[in-house]
Amino acid sequence: MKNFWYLFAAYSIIWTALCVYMIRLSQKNKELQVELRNLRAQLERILTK
Amino acid sequence: MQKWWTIMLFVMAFPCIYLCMNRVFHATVMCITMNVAIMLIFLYAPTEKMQGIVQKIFYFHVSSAITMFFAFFLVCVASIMYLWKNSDWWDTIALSAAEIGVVFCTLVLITGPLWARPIWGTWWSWDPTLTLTLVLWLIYVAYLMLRIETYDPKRARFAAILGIIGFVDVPLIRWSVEKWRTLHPKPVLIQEGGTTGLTSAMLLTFLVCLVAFLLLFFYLLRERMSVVQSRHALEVLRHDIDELCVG
Amino acid sequence: MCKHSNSFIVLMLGSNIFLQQVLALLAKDLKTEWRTREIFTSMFVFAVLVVVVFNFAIGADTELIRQVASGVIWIALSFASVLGLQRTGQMESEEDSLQGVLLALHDRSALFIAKMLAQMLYLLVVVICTLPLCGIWFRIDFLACLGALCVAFALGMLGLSIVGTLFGMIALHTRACEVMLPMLFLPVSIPVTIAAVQATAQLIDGKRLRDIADYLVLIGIFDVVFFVLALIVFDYIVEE
Amino acid sequence: MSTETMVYLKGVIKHFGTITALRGIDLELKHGCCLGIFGPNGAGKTTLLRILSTLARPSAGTVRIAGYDVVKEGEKVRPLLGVLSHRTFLYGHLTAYENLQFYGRMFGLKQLAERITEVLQAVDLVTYAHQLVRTYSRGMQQRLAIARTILHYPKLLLLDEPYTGLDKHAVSRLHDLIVHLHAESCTIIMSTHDLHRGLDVCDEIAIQCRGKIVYRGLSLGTDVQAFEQLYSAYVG
Repeated sequence: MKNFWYLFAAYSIIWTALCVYMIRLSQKNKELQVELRNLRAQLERILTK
Repeated sequence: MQKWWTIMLFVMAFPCIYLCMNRVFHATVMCITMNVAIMLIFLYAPTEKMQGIVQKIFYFHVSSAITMFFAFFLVCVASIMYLWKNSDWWDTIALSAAEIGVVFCTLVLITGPLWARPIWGTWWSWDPTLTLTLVLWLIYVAYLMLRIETYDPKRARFAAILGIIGFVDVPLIRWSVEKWRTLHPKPVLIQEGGTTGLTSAMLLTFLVCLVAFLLLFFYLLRERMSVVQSRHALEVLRHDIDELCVG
Repeated sequence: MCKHSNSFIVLMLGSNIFLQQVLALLAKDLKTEWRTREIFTSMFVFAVLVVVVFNFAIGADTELIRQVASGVIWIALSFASVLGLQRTGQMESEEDSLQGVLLALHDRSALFIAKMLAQMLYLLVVVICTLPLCGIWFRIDFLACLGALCVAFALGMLGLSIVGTLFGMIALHTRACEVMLPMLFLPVSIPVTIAAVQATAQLIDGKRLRDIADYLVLIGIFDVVFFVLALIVFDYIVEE
Repeated sequence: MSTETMVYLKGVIKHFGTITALRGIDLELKHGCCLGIFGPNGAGKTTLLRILSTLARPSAGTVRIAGYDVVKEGEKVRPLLGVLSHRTFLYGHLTAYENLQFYGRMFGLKQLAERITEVLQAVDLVTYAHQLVRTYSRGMQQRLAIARTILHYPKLLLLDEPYTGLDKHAVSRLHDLIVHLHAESCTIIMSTHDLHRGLDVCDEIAIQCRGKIVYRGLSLGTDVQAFEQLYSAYVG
């Protein structure tokens, strides 16, 4: 069990990196979807006017 | 060399999975396989006699390396199709695959030395695969630098060309690095083994882990592509609205 | 893809229009260069600077310098060619004359070949001027293995100029041209640099041409692969 | 080869990323006719001329010049074109003679020396033939660019804002040159946002606004006021 810390470091790095990347991606995605919905609504309003 | 091709062919099976799954189903399957992989690695797989527990980094390290290679291969194919068919869909695949490829490449470059330190005693040895990964990292960071700005077809075309050239360069880099490395003394203990000398249990864990990583890759690809597409749609919408206000 | 096949046929036949245009482009580039000699001086001075700085960095130990000499020469060469590419890029885009050339071109790969040959000539002149200096500073007798050295340098420079011209054209159209060119050019040209450095190092140690045959094969394959790839891809670079 | 219609455009659309520069241009031009395209800045005049001169590819639609499709048979179309753009396409470190010699060799002209002197006389630059173009004034460079445009006997002249940066003398000289070329049945397409100049040279006029041709008709001769009302009617 002497090199346990290297193992722990490797796996923790992989996990944190992947999770951060995934969270950032899904956040950006949600944000864009919301903005997209607002703009579409705005477009409808202009067209119906 | 055939080892690579067998893995590549096995990995080819995944695009069809990507097409038939919807997003939520894909996410759940990915989570399940990932958990199974982790349980297998830490509970089922026997610890290697020579290297001890630290050998378990091998599973994540090599499977992310294979996913990285698959990502860059996908970038090359998507770039060729984009130049030929000139359709935006292929271009978004190339961009998303490149970005995820670079993420995995960074992971490989971090876990590689972490694994090498206890076994070889040095953080970095100019081993052919490690050097090749480093050079690929440089090339594809340049690819992303080229794509920083907003959507511009000319830049996309240049990046596509770099995507193709970068991948065509891989065998040449590998060959030259291999020749060059023979001049350096071999690492002291054990050469960083590929999948040779793996017991059947380890091989099973490795395969499950590889499947989990590929599913993860395609999930990320799907996410990243929807980000690119919605950003593109946003711009078109914003432009139409300006158009209407002005018109 | 049929468009590119005709450029190969034209290439093979070397029909006079294609050859004529390549020569006209080359004559224009060399005349401009001869008049101002800007590109050559900047490349030559830069190469000499790199060699001198490496000398100071490595110190006076003659044995160590002999081993490092070929590496230093090739580093100086690739960075000098990066500088040269940027300068030619700027000259080309001053009055948008690239558009004028595109209008007159029968087949666009002629422009690539002309630019590549021009870059090759600049590198050749830089090498001819810096090699004697390196011979003196590194106390290496280049004359002993001159024949083999010419082969190695010719192949290596060809590889550098093919990839360099291709990325020079790409960087020309992007905004951050100064940053993009080295970032694109240096990683991709790593096989050439490694093989060329090893080949020159062994030549300096007195090996024969046969001993470094496989390095030359590697560079040769690199040149052929990237020449063909560049011809196919070049239309997409210049196309609006 | 001198087909009836020299230039034929159908549904030409051009996108730059998300911005649409041209929204479906339909144009037909007889052989030997001189068309003046007028329109505000940003109407897509330059984009249209770049597509016609094979420097840019249309995102959609067909473009045919002298019977050749511009996208597929670009090589055949280019020797027929004489393109004059905002930039002069000339090399500062070469003399006027060397610049024209380079372009002449590129087009594979026979009796190059005579043709160069002939063209330089047409733009009144013979005395400066052996001076570096860098030392030329803006007007002289523009005149040399015009010389370059007509060097290889083009069938179709594409002039993008030819009058910009020209002094009084150069404008009248350019004017005579266009009339002379027009007489030699050379088709000319000229785009400008300057309503006064160019009106008297053109046989037909077109008004382009925001990527579409809004008006196409015969020239009103030198009657500038009528044209101004027409222009403001369409462009607003």
